[in-house]
Amino acid sequence: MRSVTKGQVEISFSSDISYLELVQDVSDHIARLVGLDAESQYWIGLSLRESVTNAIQHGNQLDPTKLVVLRFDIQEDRLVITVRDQGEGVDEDQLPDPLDPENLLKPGGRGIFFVRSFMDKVSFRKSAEGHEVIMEKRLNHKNQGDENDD
Amino acid sequence: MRSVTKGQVEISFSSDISYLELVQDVSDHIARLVGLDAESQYWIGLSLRESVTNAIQHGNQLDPTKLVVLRFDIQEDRLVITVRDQGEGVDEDQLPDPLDPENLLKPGGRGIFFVRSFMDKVSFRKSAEGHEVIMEKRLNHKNQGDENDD
Amino acid sequence: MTIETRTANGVTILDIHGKITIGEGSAEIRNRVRDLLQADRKNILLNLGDVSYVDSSGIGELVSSYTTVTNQGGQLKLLNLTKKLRELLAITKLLTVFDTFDDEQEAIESFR
Amino acid sequence: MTIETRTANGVTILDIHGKITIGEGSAEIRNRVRDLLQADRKNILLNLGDVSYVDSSGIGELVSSYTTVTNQGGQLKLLNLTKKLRELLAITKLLTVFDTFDDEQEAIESFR
Ligand SMILES: Nc1ncnc2c1ncn2[C@@H]1O[C@H](COP(=O)(O)OP(=O)(O)O)[C@@H](O)[C@H]1O
Ligand SMILES: Nc1ncnc2c1ncn2[C@@H]1O[C@H](COP(=O)(O)OP(=O)(O)O)[C@@H](O)[C@H]1O
Repeated sequence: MRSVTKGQVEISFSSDISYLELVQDVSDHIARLVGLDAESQYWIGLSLRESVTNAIQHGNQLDPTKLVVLRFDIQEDRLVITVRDQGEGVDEDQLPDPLDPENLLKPGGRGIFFVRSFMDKVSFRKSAEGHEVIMEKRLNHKNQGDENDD
Repeated sequence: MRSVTKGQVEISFSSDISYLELVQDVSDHIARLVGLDAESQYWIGLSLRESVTNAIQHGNQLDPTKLVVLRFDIQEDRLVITVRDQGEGVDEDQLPDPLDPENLLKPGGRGIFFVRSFMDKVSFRKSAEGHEVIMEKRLNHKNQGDENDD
Repeated sequence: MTIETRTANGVTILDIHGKITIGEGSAEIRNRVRDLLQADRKNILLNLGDVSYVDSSGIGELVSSYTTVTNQGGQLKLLNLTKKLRELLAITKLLTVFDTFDDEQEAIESFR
Repeated sequence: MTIETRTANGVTILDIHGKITIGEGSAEIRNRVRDLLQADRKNILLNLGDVSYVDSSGIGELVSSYTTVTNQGGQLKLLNLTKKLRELLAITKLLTVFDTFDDEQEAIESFR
Protein backbone atom coordinates (compact mmCIF):
# COMPACT_ATOMS: atom_id res chain seq x y z
CA MET A 1 0.00 0.00 0.00
CA ARG A 2 1.40 3.34 -1.00
CA SER A 3 0.95 6.12 1.53
CA VAL A 4 3.07 8.91 0.06
CA THR A 5 2.90 9.83 -3.64
CA LYS A 6 4.81 13.09 -3.53
CA GLY A 7 7.23 14.58 -1.07
CA GLN A 8 10.80 15.12 -0.05
CA VAL A 9 12.93 13.89 2.81
CA GLU A 10 16.48 15.05 3.34
CA ILE A 11 18.86 13.76 5.97
CA SER A 12 22.41 14.87 6.69
CA PHE A 13 24.94 13.51 9.14
CA SER A 14 28.60 13.62 10.13
CA SER A 15 30.97 11.30 8.22
CA ASP A 16 30.83 8.40 10.63
CA ILE A 17 30.23 4.77 9.68
CA SER A 18 28.07 4.47 12.81
CA TYR A 19 25.23 6.12 10.88
CA LEU A 20 25.02 3.41 8.20
CA GLU A 21 22.31 1.48 10.00
CA LEU A 22 20.33 4.69 10.40
CA VAL A 23 20.61 5.28 6.66
CA GLN A 24 19.29 1.83 6.05
CA ASP A 25 16.39 2.27 8.48
CA VAL A 26 15.41 5.50 6.76
CA SER A 27 15.77 3.94 3.32
CA ASP A 28 13.63 0.93 4.24
CA HIS A 29 11.04 3.19 5.76
CA ILE A 30 10.73 5.46 2.73
CA ALA A 31 10.74 2.55 0.31
CA ARG A 32 7.81 1.20 2.31
CA LEU A 33 6.01 4.58 2.27
CA VAL A 34 6.13 4.63 -1.53
CA GLY A 35 4.79 1.10 -1.65
CA LEU A 36 7.86 -0.82 -2.77
CA ASP A 37 7.88 -4.53 -1.99
CA ALA A 38 10.34 -6.12 0.47
CA GLU A 39 12.67 -7.32 -2.27
CA SER A 40 13.02 -3.84 -3.81
CA GLN A 41 13.39 -2.28 -0.36
CA TYR A 42 16.30 -4.58 0.29
CA TRP A 43 18.24 -3.81 -2.88
CA ILE A 44 17.62 -0.07 -2.63
CA GLY A 45 18.86 -0.20 0.96
CA LEU A 46 22.02 -1.97 -0.14
CA SER A 47 22.62 0.49 -2.98
CA LEU A 48 22.21 3.39 -0.62
CA ARG A 49 24.50 1.82 1.94
CA GLU A 50 27.19 1.43 -0.72
CA SER A 51 26.84 5.03 -1.90
CA VAL A 52 26.89 6.39 1.63
CA THR A 53 29.90 4.26 2.54
CA ASN A 54 31.68 5.73 -0.49
CA ALA A 55 30.64 9.27 0.46
CA ILE A 56 31.99 8.81 4.00
CA GLN A 57 35.18 6.98 3.03
CA HIS A 58 36.24 8.18 -0.39
CA GLY A 59 34.38 11.50 -0.62
CA ASN A 60 34.75 12.93 2.88
CA GLN A 61 37.69 10.70 3.79
CA LEU A 62 36.23 9.96 7.20
CA ASP A 63 36.54 13.62 8.24
CA PRO A 64 33.83 13.93 10.93
CA THR A 65 33.44 17.66 10.32
CA LYS A 66 32.27 16.94 6.76
CA LEU A 67 28.65 16.08 6.15
CA VAL A 68 26.93 13.53 3.98
CA VAL A 69 23.55 14.68 2.64
CA LEU A 70 20.95 12.19 1.53
CA ARG A 71 17.86 13.33 -0.35
CA PHE A 72 14.78 11.28 -1.23
CA ASP A 73 12.58 12.80 -3.91
CA ILE A 74 9.31 10.96 -3.96
CA GLN A 75 7.52 11.33 -7.27
CA GLU A 76 4.46 9.69 -8.74
CA ASP A 77 6.42 7.33 -10.98
CA ARG A 78 9.88 7.19 -9.40
CA LEU A 79 11.97 7.53 -6.28
CA VAL A 80 15.11 9.59 -6.79
CA ILE A 81 17.82 9.30 -4.14
CA THR A 82 20.81 11.63 -4.08
CA VAL A 83 23.89 11.17 -1.92
CA ARG A 84 26.12 14.21 -1.62
CA ASP A 85 29.57 14.45 -0.10
CA GLN A 86 32.16 17.23 0.11
CA GLY A 87 34.81 15.46 -1.95
CA GLU A 88 36.21 15.60 -5.45
CA GLY A 89 33.99 12.95 -6.93
CA VAL A 90 34.71 9.98 -9.09
CA ASP A 91 35.62 9.67 -12.76
CA GLU A 92 33.02 7.21 -14.05
CA ASP A 93 35.04 6.21 -17.08
CA GLN A 94 38.05 5.28 -14.98
CA LEU A 95 36.23 2.81 -12.75
CA PRO A 96 37.69 -0.69 -13.08
CA ASP A 97 35.22 -3.41 -14.05
CA PRO A 98 34.93 -5.84 -11.12
CA LEU A 99 33.94 -8.63 -13.54
CA ASP A 100 37.20 -8.35 -15.44
CA PRO A 101 39.18 -11.56 -14.70
CA GLU A 102 42.09 -9.52 -13.37
CA ASN A 103 39.81 -7.80 -10.84
CA LEU A 104 37.71 -10.79 -9.88
CA LEU A 105 39.72 -11.59 -6.77
CA LYS A 106 40.31 -8.00 -5.66
CA PRO A 107 38.88 -7.24 -2.23
CA GLY A 108 37.25 -3.95 -3.29
CA GLY A 109 35.65 -2.23 -6.24
CA ARG A 110 32.15 -3.75 -6.18
CA GLY A 111 30.19 -0.94 -4.51
CA ILE A 112 29.25 1.16 -7.53
CA PHE A 113 28.72 -2.05 -9.50
CA PHE A 114 26.03 -3.07 -6.97
CA VAL A 115 24.41 0.35 -7.16
CA ARG A 116 24.27 0.11 -10.94
CA SER A 117 22.90 -3.43 -10.78
CA PHE A 118 20.01 -2.65 -8.45
CA MET A 119 18.92 0.87 -9.39
CA ASP A 120 17.29 1.79 -12.70
CA LYS A 121 19.49 4.80 -13.38
CA VAL A 122 22.69 6.05 -11.76
CA SER A 123 24.61 9.22 -12.49
CA PHE A 124 27.38 11.24 -10.91
CA ARG A 125 27.54 15.01 -10.74
CA LYS A 126 29.96 17.60 -9.50
CA SER A 127 28.28 20.75 -8.14
CA ALA A 128 29.23 23.81 -6.14
CA GLU A 129 28.05 22.02 -3.02
CA GLY A 130 30.08 18.89 -3.61
CA HIS A 131 29.86 15.58 -5.41
CA GLU A 132 26.56 13.79 -5.92
CA VAL A 133 25.47 10.29 -6.85
CA ILE A 134 21.93 10.33 -8.19
CA MET A 135 20.06 7.03 -8.15
CA GLU A 136 16.61 6.40 -9.57
CA LYS A 137 14.14 3.61 -8.98
CA ARG A 138 11.02 3.52 -11.09
CA LEU A 139 7.79 2.81 -9.26
CA ASN A 140 5.38 0.50 -10.99
CA HIS A 141 3.10 -2.42 -10.37
CA LYS A 142 5.94 -4.89 -10.70
CA ASN A 143 7.83 -3.71 -7.63
CA GLN A 144 4.92 -2.52 -5.52
CA GLY A 145 3.53 -5.23 -3.31
CA ASP A 146 0.59 -5.52 -0.92
CA GLU A 147 2.70 -5.45 2.17
CA ASN A 148 1.63 -3.81 5.37
CA ASP A 149 3.36 -0.54 5.99
CA ASP A 150 2.72 -1.07 9.73
CA MET B 1 26.53 0.53 24.63
CA ARG B 2 27.22 3.98 23.29
CA SER B 3 28.55 4.08 19.74
CA VAL B 4 28.41 7.80 18.97
CA THR B 5 29.67 10.45 21.42
CA LYS B 6 29.66 13.44 19.12
CA GLY B 7 27.89 14.20 15.89
CA GLN B 8 24.98 15.77 14.13
CA VAL B 9 22.06 14.41 12.18
CA GLU B 10 19.54 16.63 10.46
CA ILE B 11 16.43 15.48 8.69
CA SER B 12 13.84 17.55 6.85
CA PHE B 13 10.58 16.50 5.24
CA SER B 14 7.37 17.85 3.76
CA SER B 15 4.53 18.63 6.20
CA ASP B 16 2.78 15.31 5.98
CA ILE B 17 1.63 13.21 8.92
CA SER B 18 2.77 10.13 6.98
CA TYR B 19 6.33 10.88 8.06
CA LEU B 20 5.62 10.57 11.81
CA GLU B 21 6.65 6.93 11.93
CA LEU B 22 9.86 7.78 10.12
CA VAL B 23 10.57 10.45 12.72
CA GLN B 24 10.06 7.92 15.43
CA ASP B 25 12.31 5.35 13.75
CA VAL B 26 15.07 7.94 13.43
CA SER B 27 14.59 9.08 17.00
CA ASP B 28 14.73 5.53 18.37
CA HIS B 29 17.79 4.84 16.32
CA ILE B 30 19.72 7.87 17.49
CA ALA B 31 18.70 7.41 21.10
CA ARG B 32 20.16 3.91 20.78
CA LEU B 33 23.37 5.21 19.18
CA VAL B 34 23.96 7.50 22.15
CA GLY B 35 23.35 4.60 24.50
CA LEU B 36 19.99 5.56 25.99
CA ASP B 37 17.98 2.72 27.50
CA ALA B 38 14.67 1.50 26.03
CA GLU B 39 12.57 3.48 28.49
CA SER B 40 14.30 6.78 27.65
CA GLN B 41 14.14 5.99 23.93
CA TYR B 42 10.41 5.59 24.23
CA TRP B 43 9.72 8.89 25.97
CA ILE B 44 12.07 10.85 23.74
CA GLY B 45 10.32 9.32 20.73
CA LEU B 46 6.95 10.39 22.09
CA SER B 47 8.18 13.92 22.82
CA LEU B 48 9.56 14.23 19.34
CA ARG B 49 6.39 12.89 17.80
CA GLU B 50 4.39 15.51 19.68
CA SER B 51 6.68 18.35 18.62
CA VAL B 52 6.71 17.22 15.01
CA THR B 53 2.92 16.83 14.99
CA ASN B 54 2.68 20.41 16.24
CA ALA B 55 5.17 21.63 13.63
CA ILE B 56 3.17 19.98 10.84
CA GLN B 57 -0.28 20.93 12.10
CA HIS B 58 0.04 24.21 13.95
CA GLY B 59 3.31 25.56 12.55
CA ASN B 60 3.09 24.67 8.88
CA GLN B 61 -0.68 24.17 8.93
CA LEU B 62 -0.41 20.99 6.88
CA ASP B 63 0.97 22.92 3.89
CA PRO B 64 2.93 20.22 2.03
CA THR B 65 5.26 22.79 0.44
CA LYS B 66 6.50 23.78 3.90
CA LEU B 67 9.25 21.75 5.51
CA VAL B 68 9.83 20.50 9.01
CA VAL B 69 13.49 20.32 10.00
CA LEU B 70 14.65 18.06 12.77
CA ARG B 71 18.16 18.31 14.16
CA PHE B 72 19.90 15.96 16.56
CA ASP B 73 22.99 17.38 18.23
CA ILE B 74 24.87 14.58 19.90
CA GLN B 75 27.14 15.85 22.65
CA GLU B 76 29.18 14.09 25.28
CA ASP B 77 26.75 14.84 28.10
CA ARG B 78 23.47 15.56 26.31
CA LEU B 79 21.31 15.01 23.26
CA VAL B 80 19.76 18.23 21.95
CA ILE B 81 16.86 17.87 19.52
CA THR B 82 15.49 20.85 17.61
CA VAL B 83 12.26 20.86 15.61
CA ARG B 84 11.84 23.77 13.24
CA ASP B 85 8.76 24.77 11.29
CA GLN B 86 7.92 27.73 9.05
CA GLY B 87 5.15 29.09 11.26
CA GLU B 88 4.62 31.91 13.73
CA GLY B 89 5.44 29.92 16.83
CA VAL B 90 3.71 29.61 20.15
CA ASP B 91 3.47 31.98 23.08
CA GLU B 92 4.66 29.82 25.95
CA ASP B 93 3.00 31.93 28.64
CA GLN B 94 -0.38 31.62 26.99
CA LEU B 95 -0.48 27.82 26.94
CA PRO B 96 -3.41 26.50 28.96
CA ASP B 97 -2.51 24.06 31.74
CA PRO B 98 -3.98 20.66 30.85
CA LEU B 99 -4.12 19.75 34.54
CA ASP B 100 -6.42 22.66 35.34
CA PRO B 101 -9.82 21.14 36.25
CA GLU B 102 -11.50 23.17 33.52
CA ASN B 103 -9.16 21.67 30.91
CA LEU B 104 -9.04 18.13 32.22
CA LEU B 105 -11.69 16.84 29.83
CA LYS B 106 -10.59 18.83 26.80
CA PRO B 107 -9.62 16.62 23.86
CA GLY B 108 -6.39 18.54 23.10
CA GLY B 109 -3.67 20.55 24.76
CA ARG B 110 -1.46 17.78 26.17
CA GLY B 111 1.32 17.66 23.54
CA ILE B 112 3.70 20.26 24.91
CA PHE B 113 2.89 19.08 28.43
CA PHE B 114 4.20 15.62 27.47
CA VAL B 115 7.33 17.13 25.94
CA ARG B 116 7.99 19.07 29.12
CA SER B 117 7.35 16.01 31.25
CA PHE B 118 9.78 13.74 29.45
CA MET B 119 12.62 16.00 28.36
CA ASP B 120 15.06 17.67 30.77
CA LYS B 121 14.83 21.11 29.21
CA VAL B 122 12.44 22.60 26.64
CA SER B 123 12.53 26.03 25.05
CA PHE B 124 10.92 27.82 22.14
CA ARG B 125 12.62 30.26 19.83
CA LYS B 126 11.67 32.42 16.89
CA SER B 127 14.43 32.84 14.30
CA ALA B 128 14.81 34.14 10.76
CA GLU B 129 14.35 30.60 9.49
CA GLY B 130 11.18 29.92 11.44
CA HIS B 131 10.03 28.70 14.81
CA GLU B 132 12.01 26.17 16.84
CA VAL B 133 11.34 23.91 19.77
CA ILE B 134 14.60 22.92 21.45
CA MET B 135 14.53 19.83 23.64
CA GLU B 136 17.38 18.50 25.74
CA LYS B 137 17.97 15.12 27.28
CA ARG B 138 20.94 14.73 29.59
CA LEU B 139 23.00 11.59 29.11
CA ASN B 140 24.19 9.88 32.23
CA HIS B 141 24.52 6.49 33.86
CA LYS B 142 20.92 6.53 35.01
CA ASN B 143 19.39 6.46 31.53
CA GLN B 144 22.10 4.56 29.69
CA GLY B 145 21.55 0.84 29.71
CA ASP B 146 23.51 -2.15 28.48
CA GLU B 147 21.25 -2.84 25.58
CA ASN B 148 22.48 -4.13 22.28
CA ASP B 149 22.43 -1.55 19.58
CA ASP B 150 21.90 -4.33 17.05
CA MET C 1 -5.65 0.42 14.36
CA THR C 2 -8.38 -2.19 14.29
CA ILE C 3 -11.37 -2.52 16.59
CA GLU C 4 -13.32 -5.70 17.34
CA THR C 5 -16.64 -5.61 19.11
CA ARG C 6 -18.14 -8.19 21.44
CA THR C 7 -20.83 -8.20 24.12
CA ALA C 8 -20.94 -9.71 27.60
CA ASN C 9 -23.74 -9.24 30.13
CA GLY C 10 -25.05 -6.12 28.41
CA VAL C 11 -21.61 -4.55 28.21
CA THR C 12 -20.09 -3.83 24.81
CA ILE C 13 -16.39 -4.57 24.79
CA LEU C 14 -14.22 -2.93 22.14
CA ASP C 15 -10.94 -4.79 21.69
CA ILE C 16 -8.58 -2.22 20.28
CA HIS C 17 -5.42 -3.34 18.49
CA GLY C 18 -2.46 -1.28 17.32
CA LYS C 19 -1.78 2.40 17.66
CA ILE C 20 -4.07 5.16 18.90
CA THR C 21 -2.24 8.09 17.35
CA ILE C 22 -2.85 10.99 15.04
CA GLY C 23 -1.65 9.09 12.00
CA GLU C 24 -3.77 6.03 12.65
CA GLY C 25 -7.27 7.43 12.25
CA SER C 26 -7.75 7.97 15.96
CA ALA C 27 -11.28 9.22 15.28
CA GLU C 28 -12.28 5.60 14.71
CA ILE C 29 -12.87 4.95 18.38
CA ARG C 30 -15.06 8.04 18.72
CA ASN C 31 -17.05 7.01 15.65
CA ARG C 32 -17.53 3.49 16.90
CA VAL C 33 -18.66 4.80 20.27
CA ARG C 34 -21.14 7.14 18.60
CA ASP C 35 -22.63 4.24 16.62
CA LEU C 36 -23.03 2.26 19.84
CA LEU C 37 -24.80 5.12 21.60
CA GLN C 38 -27.20 5.45 18.65
CA ALA C 39 -27.98 1.76 19.03
CA ASP C 40 -28.66 2.49 22.70
CA ARG C 41 -25.67 0.46 23.88
CA LYS C 42 -24.41 2.69 26.66
CA ASN C 43 -22.20 0.40 28.72
CA ILE C 44 -18.86 0.44 26.96
CA LEU C 45 -15.58 -1.14 27.97
CA LEU C 46 -12.44 -0.34 25.97
CA ASN C 47 -9.96 -3.19 26.12
CA LEU C 48 -6.58 -1.53 25.54
CA GLY C 49 -4.37 -4.53 26.33
CA ASP C 50 -3.23 -4.87 22.73
CA VAL C 51 -2.62 -1.17 22.10
CA SER C 52 1.00 -0.69 21.10
CA TYR C 53 1.27 3.09 21.18
CA VAL C 54 -0.70 6.13 22.33
CA ASP C 55 0.19 9.79 21.77
CA SER C 56 -1.53 12.94 23.05
CA SER C 57 -4.10 12.72 20.25
CA GLY C 58 -4.89 9.21 21.35
CA ILE C 59 -5.36 10.38 24.93
CA GLY C 60 -7.65 13.10 23.57
CA GLU C 61 -9.58 10.43 21.71
CA LEU C 62 -10.15 8.45 24.88
CA VAL C 63 -11.25 11.61 26.69
CA SER C 64 -13.74 12.65 24.00
CA SER C 65 -15.18 9.15 23.84
CA TYR C 66 -15.57 9.31 27.61
CA THR C 67 -17.34 12.67 27.64
CA THR C 68 -19.63 11.70 24.75
CA VAL C 69 -20.76 8.56 26.54
CA THR C 70 -21.12 10.26 29.92
CA ASN C 71 -23.13 13.11 28.41
CA GLN C 72 -25.62 10.58 27.07
CA GLY C 73 -26.01 8.92 30.43
CA GLY C 74 -23.79 5.96 29.62
CA GLN C 75 -20.58 4.63 31.11
CA LEU C 76 -17.19 4.17 29.43
CA LYS C 77 -14.47 2.30 31.28
CA LEU C 78 -10.96 1.14 30.46
CA LEU C 79 -9.54 -2.38 30.65
CA ASN C 80 -5.92 -3.59 30.58
CA LEU C 81 -3.92 -0.39 30.45
CA THR C 82 -0.32 -0.93 29.39
CA LYS C 83 2.33 0.41 31.73
CA LYS C 84 3.10 3.33 29.42
CA LEU C 85 -0.54 4.31 28.94
CA ARG C 86 -1.08 4.17 32.68
CA GLU C 87 1.82 6.55 33.11
CA LEU C 88 0.39 9.00 30.56
CA LEU C 89 -3.02 8.92 32.25
CA ALA C 90 -1.36 9.38 35.63
CA ILE C 91 0.63 12.49 34.76
CA THR C 92 -2.38 14.05 33.02
CA LYS C 93 -4.52 13.33 36.12
CA LEU C 94 -6.91 11.31 33.96
CA LEU C 95 -6.55 8.20 36.13
CA THR C 96 -8.83 10.05 38.54
CA VAL C 97 -11.41 10.47 35.76
CA PHE C 98 -11.46 7.01 34.19
CA ASP C 99 -12.58 3.83 35.87
CA THR C 100 -9.84 1.34 35.01
CA PHE C 101 -9.57 -2.44 35.42
CA ASP C 102 -7.05 -5.20 34.93
CA ASP C 103 -9.61 -8.00 35.17
CA GLU C 104 -12.29 -8.29 32.51
CA GLN C 105 -14.86 -10.08 34.68
CA GLU C 106 -14.50 -7.48 37.39
CA ALA C 107 -14.83 -4.71 34.81
CA ILE C 108 -18.03 -6.20 33.36
CA GLU C 109 -19.59 -6.64 36.78
CA SER C 110 -18.82 -3.03 37.69
CA PHE C 111 -21.42 -1.85 35.16
CA ARG C 112 -24.37 -3.38 37.06
CA MET D 1 29.05 -10.25 13.98
CA THR D 2 30.06 -13.27 16.03
CA ILE D 3 32.03 -16.31 14.91
CA GLU D 4 31.98 -19.75 16.48
CA THR D 5 34.54 -22.39 15.63
CA ARG D 6 34.11 -26.16 15.49
CA THR D 7 35.92 -29.04 13.85
CA ALA D 8 34.67 -32.08 11.94
CA ASN D 9 36.85 -34.64 10.14
CA GLY D 10 39.78 -32.28 9.93
CA VAL D 11 37.70 -29.42 8.60
CA THR D 12 37.37 -26.24 10.63
CA ILE D 13 33.86 -24.86 10.42
CA LEU D 14 33.30 -21.20 11.22
CA ASP D 15 29.66 -20.50 12.06
CA ILE D 16 29.19 -16.84 11.30
CA HIS D 17 26.27 -14.95 12.81
CA GLY D 18 24.99 -11.45 12.03
CA LYS D 19 26.19 -8.93 9.51
CA ILE D 20 29.30 -9.02 7.35
CA THR D 21 29.48 -5.32 6.58
CA ILE D 22 31.84 -2.43 6.86
CA GLY D 23 30.39 -1.29 10.17
CA GLU D 24 30.53 -4.71 11.78
CA GLY D 25 34.28 -5.31 11.87
CA SER D 26 34.30 -7.38 8.72
CA ALA D 27 38.06 -7.92 9.16
CA GLU D 28 37.20 -10.43 11.89
CA ILE D 29 36.76 -13.28 9.43
CA ARG D 30 40.09 -12.54 7.78
CA ASN D 31 41.81 -12.43 11.17
CA ARG D 32 40.23 -15.68 12.29
CA VAL D 33 41.26 -17.32 9.04
CA ARG D 34 44.83 -16.08 9.47
CA ASP D 35 44.97 -17.58 12.97
CA LEU D 36 43.78 -20.91 11.61
CA LEU D 37 46.41 -20.95 8.88
CA GLN D 38 49.10 -20.24 11.48
CA ALA D 39 47.87 -23.24 13.43
CA ASP D 40 48.17 -25.20 10.19
CA ARG D 41 44.42 -25.71 9.89
CA LYS D 42 43.99 -25.23 6.17
CA ASN D 43 40.61 -26.78 5.45
CA ILE D 44 38.09 -24.10 6.25
CA LEU D 45 34.34 -24.06 5.76
CA LEU D 46 32.42 -20.82 6.35
CA ASN D 47 28.85 -21.52 7.44
CA LEU D 48 26.92 -18.43 6.34
CA GLY D 49 23.41 -19.71 7.04
CA ASP D 50 22.89 -17.29 9.92
CA VAL D 51 24.35 -14.24 8.19
CA SER D 52 21.68 -11.53 8.06
CA TYR D 53 23.35 -9.01 5.77
CA VAL D 54 26.33 -8.69 3.45
CA ASP D 55 27.51 -5.55 1.63
CA SER D 56 30.32 -5.10 -0.90
CA SER D 57 32.88 -4.92 1.93
CA GLY D 58 31.59 -8.23 3.20
CA ILE D 59 31.95 -9.76 -0.25
CA GLY D 60 35.50 -8.35 -0.32
CA GLU D 61 36.13 -9.98 3.04
CA LEU D 62 35.07 -13.39 1.74
CA VAL D 63 37.28 -12.92 -1.32
CA SER D 64 40.37 -11.95 0.67
CA SER D 65 39.86 -14.84 3.06
CA TYR D 66 39.63 -17.10 0.03
CA THR D 67 42.81 -15.82 -1.61
CA THR D 68 44.76 -15.92 1.66
CA VAL D 69 43.83 -19.55 2.23
CA THR D 70 44.40 -20.58 -1.38
CA ASN D 71 47.81 -18.88 -1.46
CA GLN D 72 48.88 -20.98 1.50
CA GLY D 73 47.80 -24.19 -0.14
CA GLY D 74 44.55 -24.51 1.81
CA GLN D 75 40.92 -24.63 0.83
CA LEU D 76 38.11 -22.28 1.83
CA LYS D 77 34.54 -23.20 0.93
CA LEU D 78 31.12 -21.73 1.65
CA LEU D 79 28.12 -23.41 3.27
CA ASN D 80 24.47 -22.35 3.38
CA LEU D 81 24.38 -19.20 1.29
CA THR D 82 21.25 -17.14 1.81
CA LYS D 83 19.26 -16.29 -1.30
CA LYS D 84 20.46 -12.69 -1.26
CA LEU D 85 24.13 -13.59 -0.80
CA ARG D 86 23.89 -16.12 -3.62
CA GLU D 87 22.52 -13.37 -5.84
CA LEU D 88 25.42 -11.04 -4.96
CA LEU D 89 27.97 -13.76 -5.66
CA ALA D 90 26.22 -14.58 -8.92
CA ILE D 91 26.24 -11.07 -10.37
CA THR D 92 29.88 -10.56 -9.34
CA LYS D 93 30.79 -13.89 -11.02
CA LEU D 94 32.18 -15.15 -7.71
CA LEU D 95 29.94 -18.22 -7.72
CA THR D 96 32.37 -19.56 -10.30
CA VAL D 97 35.25 -18.98 -7.87
CA PHE D 98 33.84 -20.33 -4.62
CA ASP D 99 32.92 -23.91 -3.93
CA THR D 100 29.48 -23.68 -2.29
CA PHE D 101 27.29 -26.22 -0.49
CA ASP D 102 23.86 -26.47 1.05
CA ASP D 103 24.60 -29.68 2.91
CA GLU D 104 27.18 -29.68 5.68
CA GLN D 105 28.09 -33.36 5.40
CA GLU D 106 28.64 -33.07 1.70
CA ALA D 107 30.74 -29.96 2.23
CA ILE D 108 32.97 -31.70 4.80
CA GLU D 109 33.46 -34.72 2.58
CA SER D 110 34.47 -32.52 -0.35
CA PHE D 111 37.70 -31.59 1.46
CA ARG D 112 39.12 -35.14 1.29
N1 LIG E 1 31.87 9.44 -3.32
C1 LIG E 1 33.08 9.19 -3.87
N2 LIG E 1 34.03 10.15 -3.89
C2 LIG E 1 35.25 9.91 -4.44
N3 LIG E 1 35.61 8.73 -4.99
C3 LIG E 1 34.71 7.73 -5.00
C4 LIG E 1 33.39 7.91 -4.46
N4 LIG E 1 32.73 6.76 -4.63
C5 LIG E 1 33.58 5.90 -5.24
N5 LIG E 1 34.76 6.49 -5.46
C6 LIG E 1 35.95 5.87 -6.13
O1 LIG E 1 35.50 4.80 -6.92
C7 LIG E 1 36.12 3.59 -6.52
C8 LIG E 1 35.17 2.41 -6.65
O2 LIG E 1 34.15 2.49 -5.68
P1 LIG E 1 33.32 1.20 -5.31
O3 LIG E 1 32.87 0.56 -6.54
O4 LIG E 1 32.26 1.61 -4.33
O5 LIG E 1 34.35 0.21 -4.62
P2 LIG E 1 35.27 0.40 -3.32
O6 LIG E 1 34.64 1.46 -2.48
O7 LIG E 1 35.24 -0.96 -2.70
O8 LIG E 1 36.62 0.78 -3.85
C9 LIG E 1 36.61 3.83 -5.10
O9 LIG E 1 37.71 3.03 -4.77
C10 LIG E 1 36.95 5.32 -5.13
O10 LIG E 1 38.23 5.51 -5.65
N1 LIG F 1 4.85 24.55 16.34
C1 LIG F 1 3.81 25.30 16.71
N2 LIG F 1 3.46 26.41 16.01
C2 LIG F 1 2.41 27.17 16.35
N3 LIG F 1 1.63 26.90 17.41
C3 LIG F 1 1.90 25.83 18.16
C4 LIG F 1 2.99 24.98 17.86
N4 LIG F 1 3.02 23.99 18.79
C5 LIG F 1 2.00 24.22 19.61
N5 LIG F 1 1.30 25.33 19.26
C6 LIG F 1 0.13 25.90 19.94
O1 LIG F 1 0.12 25.42 21.26
C7 LIG F 1 -1.10 24.72 21.54
C8 LIG F 1 -0.86 23.57 22.48
O2 LIG F 1 -0.13 22.55 21.83
P1 LIG F 1 -0.13 21.09 22.42
O3 LIG F 1 0.15 21.16 23.87
O4 LIG F 1 0.79 20.27 21.61
O5 LIG F 1 -1.62 20.56 22.27
P2 LIG F 1 -2.54 20.41 20.97
O6 LIG F 1 -1.64 20.29 19.80
O7 LIG F 1 -3.30 19.16 21.26
O8 LIG F 1 -3.41 21.63 20.92
C9 LIG F 1 -1.62 24.31 20.19
O9 LIG F 1 -3.03 24.16 20.19
C10 LIG F 1 -1.16 25.45 19.30
O10 LIG F 1 -2.07 26.51 19.37
